[in-house]
Amino acid sequence: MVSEEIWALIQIFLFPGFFFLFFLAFFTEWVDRKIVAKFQNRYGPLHVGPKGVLQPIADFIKLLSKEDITPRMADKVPFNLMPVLLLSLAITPLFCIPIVGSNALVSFEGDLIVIMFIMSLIAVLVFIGGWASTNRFSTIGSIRAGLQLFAYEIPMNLAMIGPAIAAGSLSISKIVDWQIHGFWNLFIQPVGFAVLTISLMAHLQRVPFDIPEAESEIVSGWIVEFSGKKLALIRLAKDFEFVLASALIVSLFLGGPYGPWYISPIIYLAKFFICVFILSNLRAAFARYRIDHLLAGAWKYLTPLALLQIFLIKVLGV
Amino acid sequence: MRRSEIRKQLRIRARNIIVQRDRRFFVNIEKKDLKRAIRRLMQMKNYTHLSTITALDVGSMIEVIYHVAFTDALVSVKVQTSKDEPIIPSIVDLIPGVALYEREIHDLFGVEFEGNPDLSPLLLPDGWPEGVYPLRKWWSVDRVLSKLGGKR
Amino acid sequence: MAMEDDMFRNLKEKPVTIQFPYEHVEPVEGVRAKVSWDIDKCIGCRLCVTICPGNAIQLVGRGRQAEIKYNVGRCILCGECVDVCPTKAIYATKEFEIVFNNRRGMITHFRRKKRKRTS
Amino acid sequence: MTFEIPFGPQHPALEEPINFMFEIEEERVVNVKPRLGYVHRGIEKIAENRNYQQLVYLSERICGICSFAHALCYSQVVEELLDLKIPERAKFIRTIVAEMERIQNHYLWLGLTAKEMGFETLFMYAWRDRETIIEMLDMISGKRVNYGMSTIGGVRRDIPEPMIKRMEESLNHLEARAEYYTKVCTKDPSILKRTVGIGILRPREARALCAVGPTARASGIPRDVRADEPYAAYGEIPFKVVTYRGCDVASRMYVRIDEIKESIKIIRYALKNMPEGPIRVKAPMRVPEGEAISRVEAPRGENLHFLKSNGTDKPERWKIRAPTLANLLSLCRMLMGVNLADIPVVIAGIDPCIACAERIALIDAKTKKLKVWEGKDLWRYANEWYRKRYGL
Repeated sequence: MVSEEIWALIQIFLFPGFFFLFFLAFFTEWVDRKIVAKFQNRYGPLHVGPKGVLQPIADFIKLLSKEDITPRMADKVPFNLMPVLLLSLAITPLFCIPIVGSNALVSFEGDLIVIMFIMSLIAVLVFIGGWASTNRFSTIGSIRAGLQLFAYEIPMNLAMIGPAIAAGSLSISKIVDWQIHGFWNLFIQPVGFAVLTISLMAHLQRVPFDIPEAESEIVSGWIVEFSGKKLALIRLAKDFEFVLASALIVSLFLGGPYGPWYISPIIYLAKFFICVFILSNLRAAFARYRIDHLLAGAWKYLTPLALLQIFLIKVLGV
Repeated sequence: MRRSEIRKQLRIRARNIIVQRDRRFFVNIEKKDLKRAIRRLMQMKNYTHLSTITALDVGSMIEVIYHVAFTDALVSVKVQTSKDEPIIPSIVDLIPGVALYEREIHDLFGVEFEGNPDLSPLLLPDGWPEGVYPLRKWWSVDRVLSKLGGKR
Repeated sequence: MAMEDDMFRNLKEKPVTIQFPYEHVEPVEGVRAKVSWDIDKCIGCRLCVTICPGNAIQLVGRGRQAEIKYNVGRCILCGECVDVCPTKAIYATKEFEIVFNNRRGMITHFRRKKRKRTS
Repeated sequence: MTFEIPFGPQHPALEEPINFMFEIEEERVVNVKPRLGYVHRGIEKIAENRNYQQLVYLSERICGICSFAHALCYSQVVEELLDLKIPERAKFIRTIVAEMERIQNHYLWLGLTAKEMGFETLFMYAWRDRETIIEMLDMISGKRVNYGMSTIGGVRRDIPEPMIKRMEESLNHLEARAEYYTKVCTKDPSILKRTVGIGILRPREARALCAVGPTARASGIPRDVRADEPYAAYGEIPFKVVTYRGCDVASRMYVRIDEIKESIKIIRYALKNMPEGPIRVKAPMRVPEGEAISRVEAPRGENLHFLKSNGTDKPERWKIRAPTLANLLSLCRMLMGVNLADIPVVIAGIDPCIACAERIALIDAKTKKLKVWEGKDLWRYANEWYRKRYGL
């Protein structure tokens, strides 16, 4: 009995738990920066650690040591609370994602719904954070973040529901399990995959859709007043969101991990970094769209396509 | 473009038109004729745009030169106004694109352009003293330096 | 999306960035950089002082006893003084990475060595 | 609800300080007021205390990017007063360097505009390719910017035979890249979304507001000093004036990319037909009394220098009109009704160079101080300021 508890603690704090996830978040940021740099014919991070692998950690520590400024006009409580909440909300869903075998640390019927809920909550939190800092640029940024939520959320959730309908379960672990015994959802729902990838880019606020924090237009938007420790936490939370996005794609569409316990994490990570590569490639290949382009595109194309995908699954019964 | 064409168009005496070289004409006119002259030049064929307005400090007078560009020439219309009462009719209503040039000259030479709706400072900092115009000859670098107690 | 082909080609190629403090680019032939004096050839004609656009050169003293005071901080590296010098006392170097910690370090004095008096 | 948004003097989308006060209504601009004056250097006043030779270098420093255009314009205006006949070969070298500067500037512009659109990859690529042309300029003149090539009476350095061979290789590379960018900018959906139909300037408005350079040419007005009033060797070189009728940012982009190709053709022709001979004639220090005007087509548009001399070795008045000042009102017109997100792209569209546009004011009269501060002074000042502010 005791050894089982220790095993559970190890799982929560070390291997697929906190330690591993922190490491994965920093490493993913490094991979992302390196790939984009390579696409753009530059080096990317280079000097901290071998090939600059420790650069994200160094950035994080540096930001922690910086002066933390709260603007006089800001709404203090939400402004100070927002980064912490954002980070905790960004980590939580990762525990529902199976990494070793097809069983996640926290797995129950309906955890997909919880993840959807938390992802919307993150966007609302971004809105609150930008609004609370009462800067003109951050106000515009947070308004844009709110508008963006209306654009991408429905197609994203519809695309996430597709695999659940196919598997007949709302638990991510069961969806992964179903894919291991049948086909990957990528092959039976390619449209859903595309819609999910695009919506996740919008959720992550990465380059074609980095509208709420557009650097050249509104000076990094809703983040503009955050500094020091708060900025460090926000940056880390964004890394976790990125991990979550890739992990969701892997779990819902690429079959997740499979095989015995010692080989499944490796397979999982391989798929994970393929997703990271795709997302990084998309980041390098586009100019920024405008908010009205995104809204029009999401409602004209993404939502109907996601609905069509669900319709196809129901009719064909695959 | 030839001297006679300009003379005919502007209806002024030939000695007021100086042909410096091929494509370069300087036209001396009175202040009251300025608007009419610019309007008539604009009606000539090959007119492209008004390049810029230059102001000069020539002793007791301020000379304002309008460089009117044609595809085959550059006609510079010269107007003089006294330093005590530097008022010149504005041509913003004819060519809206000169608004900034007029504001620049207003800042640096203190020439009032009658009819320009907005002559607020364009280049000089806020709180610049009234009646100090940095490009007039009175305002020499040595004078400023001696006032500020610096040295060359 | 129109640039995908170029982006994937660049994945294989080496980055073009030059990591400056560790890698250096050789200055081209005839680069315009800091100048220096061969003070013994100087005849004190003041031509370089007159022509210098940034007033970087000063002549202290008179005639053949004069010394040159050259301020790199004001020098705009145009090389006019090299062209104008009648005795080729001024020559161009290839030193273009010019950094100083304080203002005094920017000023170089070119003095003649004191000759031993022959009796 | 209208609210005012300050844009600049410090803003990541602007390379140089200028202030625009926007009145925004539902993310659309309803009014805009520009305010200059943040980078005044007093060049026109300094000029009254420098001799003509020194002013060549001052004119180069009016603008870092179109430095040769200003130096060329200034040299021409002094040559006209001196009545100097400059050698044919010098004219051709001037043309070559001017066109190389145009290529360099247009690549820079392409990269900056891509950055304003959030397209980092195109920004990196354009600036990487710009390196090729900068290396060529470095090879010819010995400097990467502020080339110091033009001088009164000719040019300072020759282009020898072995250099021409290397230049041709680089030109081929640049031409291939220009073709590639044409493809990218006409095909890429996200670029088209951000540029087509944005920042409209109708030809009638462009005429009335005296727009110059690529801004005017993108509105379908063939206004080009090189063709209207050939200077240097442009009279002997065939080239066509690129115009587009789109009146929007996309047309400004295509005009500039096509001008790169046209400039490459001009350089090739000039290199092939360059006559032999001297490159410089000697110019006297004193300039006779008189007035002269010179116009040059800088990469950003028409550049006008007016010089009045009084018979000494220092000018009486030197007036500079850089292209950005001429285009500023057109920019304000373009910005009307534009979406907030498109403001940086539209501003980048005219290729603004604020330092060129303002050169005049002198010393801030309020501070009454003329003192150079070193690092430790600044450190002390900052500490004192904080101490006073927070009562430490």
